[in-house]
Amino acid sequence: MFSKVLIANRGEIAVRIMKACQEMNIKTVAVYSDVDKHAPHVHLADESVSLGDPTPSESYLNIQKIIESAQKVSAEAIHPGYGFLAENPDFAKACKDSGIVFIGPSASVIKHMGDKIEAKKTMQKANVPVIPGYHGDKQDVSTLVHEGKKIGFPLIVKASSGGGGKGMRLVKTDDELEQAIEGAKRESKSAFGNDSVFLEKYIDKPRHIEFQILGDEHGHIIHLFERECSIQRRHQKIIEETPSPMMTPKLREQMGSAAVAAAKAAGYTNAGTVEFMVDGHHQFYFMEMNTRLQVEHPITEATTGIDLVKWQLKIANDMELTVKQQELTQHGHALECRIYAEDPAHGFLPSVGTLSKVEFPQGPNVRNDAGIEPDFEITPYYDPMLAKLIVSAENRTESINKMIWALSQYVVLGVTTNISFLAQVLEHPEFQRGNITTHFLETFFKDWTGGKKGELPVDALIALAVYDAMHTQRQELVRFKEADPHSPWKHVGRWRMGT
Amino acid sequence: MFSKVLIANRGEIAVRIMKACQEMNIKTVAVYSDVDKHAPHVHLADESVSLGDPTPSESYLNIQKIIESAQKVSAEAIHPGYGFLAENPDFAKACKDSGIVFIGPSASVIKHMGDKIEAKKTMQKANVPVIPGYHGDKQDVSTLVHEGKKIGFPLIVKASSGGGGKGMRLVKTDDELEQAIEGAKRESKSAFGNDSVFLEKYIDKPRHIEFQILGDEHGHIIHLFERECSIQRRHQKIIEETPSPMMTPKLREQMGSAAVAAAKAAGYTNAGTVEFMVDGHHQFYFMEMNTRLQVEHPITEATTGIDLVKWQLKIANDMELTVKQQELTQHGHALECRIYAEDPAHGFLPSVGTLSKVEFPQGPNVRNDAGIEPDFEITPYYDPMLAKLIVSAENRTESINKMIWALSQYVVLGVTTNISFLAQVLEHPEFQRGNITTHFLETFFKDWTGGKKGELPVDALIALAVYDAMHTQRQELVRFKEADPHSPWKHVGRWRMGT
Amino acid sequence: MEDGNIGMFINYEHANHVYNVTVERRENEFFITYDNIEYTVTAQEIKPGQLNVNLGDRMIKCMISEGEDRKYVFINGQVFQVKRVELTGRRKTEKKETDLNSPISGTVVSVKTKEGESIQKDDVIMVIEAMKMEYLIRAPYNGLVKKINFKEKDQIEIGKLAAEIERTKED
Amino acid sequence: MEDGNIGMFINYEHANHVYNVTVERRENEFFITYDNIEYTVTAQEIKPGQLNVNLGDRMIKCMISEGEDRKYVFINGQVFQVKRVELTGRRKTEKKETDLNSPISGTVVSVKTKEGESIQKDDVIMVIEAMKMEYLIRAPYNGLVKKINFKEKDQIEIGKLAAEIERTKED
Repeated sequence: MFSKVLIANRGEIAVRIMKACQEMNIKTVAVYSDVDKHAPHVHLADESVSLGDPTPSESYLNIQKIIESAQKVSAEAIHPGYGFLAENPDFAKACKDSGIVFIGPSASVIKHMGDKIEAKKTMQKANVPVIPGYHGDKQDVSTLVHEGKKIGFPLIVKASSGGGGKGMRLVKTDDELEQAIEGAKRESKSAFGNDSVFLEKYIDKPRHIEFQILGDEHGHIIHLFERECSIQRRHQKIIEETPSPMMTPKLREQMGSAAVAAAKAAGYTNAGTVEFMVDGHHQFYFMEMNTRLQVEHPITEATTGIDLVKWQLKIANDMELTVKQQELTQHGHALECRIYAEDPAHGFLPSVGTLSKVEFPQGPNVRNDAGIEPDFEITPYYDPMLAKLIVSAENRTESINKMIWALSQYVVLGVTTNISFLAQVLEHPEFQRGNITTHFLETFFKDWTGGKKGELPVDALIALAVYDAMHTQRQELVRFKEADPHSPWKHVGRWRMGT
Repeated sequence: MFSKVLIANRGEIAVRIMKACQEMNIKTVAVYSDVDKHAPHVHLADESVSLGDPTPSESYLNIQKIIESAQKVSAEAIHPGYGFLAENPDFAKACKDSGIVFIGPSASVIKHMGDKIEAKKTMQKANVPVIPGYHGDKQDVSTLVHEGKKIGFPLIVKASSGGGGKGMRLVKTDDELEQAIEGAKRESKSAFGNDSVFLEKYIDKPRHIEFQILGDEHGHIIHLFERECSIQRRHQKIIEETPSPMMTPKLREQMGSAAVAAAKAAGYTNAGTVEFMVDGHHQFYFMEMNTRLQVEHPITEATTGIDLVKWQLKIANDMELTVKQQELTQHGHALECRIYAEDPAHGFLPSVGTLSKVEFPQGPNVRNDAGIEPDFEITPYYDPMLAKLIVSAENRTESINKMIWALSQYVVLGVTTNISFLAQVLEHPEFQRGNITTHFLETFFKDWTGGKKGELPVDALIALAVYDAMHTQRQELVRFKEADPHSPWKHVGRWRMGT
Repeated sequence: MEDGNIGMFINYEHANHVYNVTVERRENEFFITYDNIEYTVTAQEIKPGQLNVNLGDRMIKCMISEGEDRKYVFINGQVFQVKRVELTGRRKTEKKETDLNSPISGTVVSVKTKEGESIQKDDVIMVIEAMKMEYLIRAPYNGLVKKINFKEKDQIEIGKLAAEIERTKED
Repeated sequence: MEDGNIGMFINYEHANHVYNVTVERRENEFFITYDNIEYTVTAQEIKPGQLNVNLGDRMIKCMISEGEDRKYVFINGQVFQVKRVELTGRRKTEKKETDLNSPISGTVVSVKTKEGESIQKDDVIMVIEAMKMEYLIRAPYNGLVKKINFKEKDQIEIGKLAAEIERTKED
């Protein structure tokens, strides 16, 4: 096994990876930008290397600095976590070129799966269902109209270079098609300098369901069942669960096989995720493959008992995957909530500040993956995710109840968080029934402003008054009173003077 | 479901039960003696009732005070935890008589199983193997010798009223028998005022293996597999694990069926444990039934995904046990270490004092069931168990490694604990091979005095010196220096004066 | 010197509402008045900022931390950001001007001056009683009483201007 | 007044061994000497009692808390109970007697008196150097020098009696 691993990341995922290393007796190296000098991942590591300037391109995204850091401390391998350089094929290649093991799939797999059109072609060849669509080079309007009619309606026109809804059109009927294609092309040209578009079937009641994959360097590939990640705001997952409330054993078997086929077609090794879109009729379509550890990996760990990060390390160290598909089962139900420093009542605006208090809920089957501690400052440089709360229980209902309880015990003071928002999502009757799609939040929580009325409860006033009275010295009171007849301190008539 | 439950206990088990109640939206009531006024279980409860005098008989063992407390706050049920009144049939009866639900089996089952000879007779009738022996009323020496020869050798002679090894003899051969019986009788008479003895087959390479049971009020009884609890000091378990490293699927099936048969024979309801002794040839014998929640229940929860405390509450509330035997499986491997305030290097002498620092290890599949927090005072009144550390992983080796890592992160300052001792037991090659019996500790750790040499590491000296330098004010230094030429503070020649 | 029991008026602001509270401490007991109800509680700070407040049988559990200009209160799974306000805009500095707004809602017990009268800095203009405590409105500077907005037995609300004083020019 | 850098001699006792350490602080750096080796470290107290000490590439992580008469040190999963001792039994009280035992192990640099001489309280008897610092043994009371146990350039060990002084009777 490696004797020293550098973790090219920060926050909760760096902490989680370091703890896995510690269990395996692997020394850990943290990298940190100036604002992270006193971050938990630095405190936890055996060694740490400064990256300087907090700008991501100058720190956690800077390939050269990170490779040099690893060389400086003689780390044999680098774990990229998720985000930052995790899906950057140049980084994987730079590691290899420097004789450092990149903990993840090969650079070529990352590159291939990173090109979404190429990835879909590979999947089609492997008979993995993809969303019917046209991704061809012929971009004249008549070809596009012809292809669109073949796909059927409703369909979506999307800019090839697109993002953020620009150059996108939903087409419900035949006769809207030509005009929509022309409009999308114009918008795409002006937004991205490129008028290339593609067409795709529109999915009704879409659910985001993904399958966890583990593959070794010896030809073994297994899946570790599904995760339902439909609760998203602006394509950002915030609550994930497994099993999916819509899953049937048959569909799980089909999708699991498709996921393994997809991974095999890609020549995949290490941990990865095959993301599918599932419609209201249980039709599923390959969306993309994430060639890295996923934020929501703990719910798979909670229900399968498999430690994905330890397996990443073992696989990168050329060990054989000894976990057999047929031995794997799902136990109970797990939920994850992502705790963000953001204000859900004000457009999910990120919140910055110094954390004055942090207390995690503690109890059986409550897991806290956290990158925060008291006195740590949340800056605007990086993703505002502070921590993840994972719970598991015998079934979905108990899991939801446990999560609601755990959120009610979760203390983060100093920034605004989404904790109350998460609790209210979990309490929503449609969520509790499992009737969720990727449109859930925009349907039920579009203009959420705090839910319960914003009045300060009497209990809070009582506690505040007691706190303030406790923390004001008697001498101070007397001095205030003497010096300033207008001070808020007064003798109280009811009591007698003296001792 | 109950709306309010009183927990007639303290420490980690009271905390654990309260958290289960909170998840289920049940209000909790703590009881506490004077020394526990600021204990964690009191802080956690919604309400609390003082029991006064810390002497157990005046507080946690005082049936009347506890019943009155429950009546005062209108609690509908009482959870007794383990220890104290948990296996006291009078308490179960007093609850019932007061219209309060006792969360556990009926008073008559508790009473019946509490009489060890009666319990064994019941088991024999139900074809559950018991240790061959003679427990009869005929106490003349010739009868005893005759029965002893029927049992075979080696055998043990034990005082019926016995305990602590008094009135006990190991008999290896036929010709020692008569003399041993006479000796045991004499000793028993003088120690207990009663010369009644019983005879039992002596078990070679004994392992303590127990099966968890859950039964409802509707006739369903299941077992939740085994726990191996052979690591004991003076009959006190300190490390428990599941699955047992010696278990085979066939033996598990046999013992599980025997445990269910035992529970059925006893008319058992709620959570309980059937304890067996298993010898080196995989022969197992019923030892006793614990009619309550067990200290080591979390390792069963970790591997089966079942929440035993929540089921205790549901069953006591007349709900049906919906968990089916055939659906239950064991996932991975779990270990529990009991953290005691005691000094293993000095005869496990209890250690008292105020806890100055408490930090629990945190990580995936690490569970802390704790009854301590910083500034809490450990008194000599109660059991010195502070907390339990439970970990689980894919297999026994990883579970042991995780436990060793977690123990290395476990900070309890202010009293002496057994944490280093636990780590060294886990590191022992024979433990790691799974070669354990109830004699393990006395064989390998009899005169343990701290294991590693007791020298203070240089790192500790460096840290202490830095700490002391950080926490001494410059002014103080200068003042000391000025006032007292013999103070430990000196100007250092190497550096220049001034800023 | 008197060093008996002392009470405190506090104005807490949350979400644009101001909550007017008094608190008195007597050894281990606290008497809190809000909205004309008095709460008698005992309390314990388990660790810094973590309070358990016993209100009869009920236990209020809460966590309080201090930010730069506000307090954060965690209670029943919710977080509230609360500022302590001086309604009149006064700051607690060494030298400060008193002002003419009532810091509490209460009853005018007596009015010590008349419109048209000259008044010296710190002279009492009005006495207001609220929740068994008396509060004095004093002149913030030397001047002429232009208007008195309340008379004896009137109800005066928190933040309301008690009187107007035309300041004497000083040079 | 001098207020430059200041060093500190500390004697830590653990399991009947005494460890003699010096520490000097210069802004963020600490220079610790033990057993003739100097360690240069930087350190950070992450939260009260929790120290991360950087010694070159290596990070020493440790937790320290103070009990009534000892410190608890948690390091690498082990706990050590350590007392800070005044080897000579002196207490840090307002008025205290100095004494004649060496508080450090070091070299005798000079001897300032002779056997048979009269000596006044606080007169220097011997100068001991250790780890670049000088330490003075002074007379704890007026008296007669009966015996001097070390001469110049001798090694003297911690706790050893430097000299014997017969105390002058005072009345």
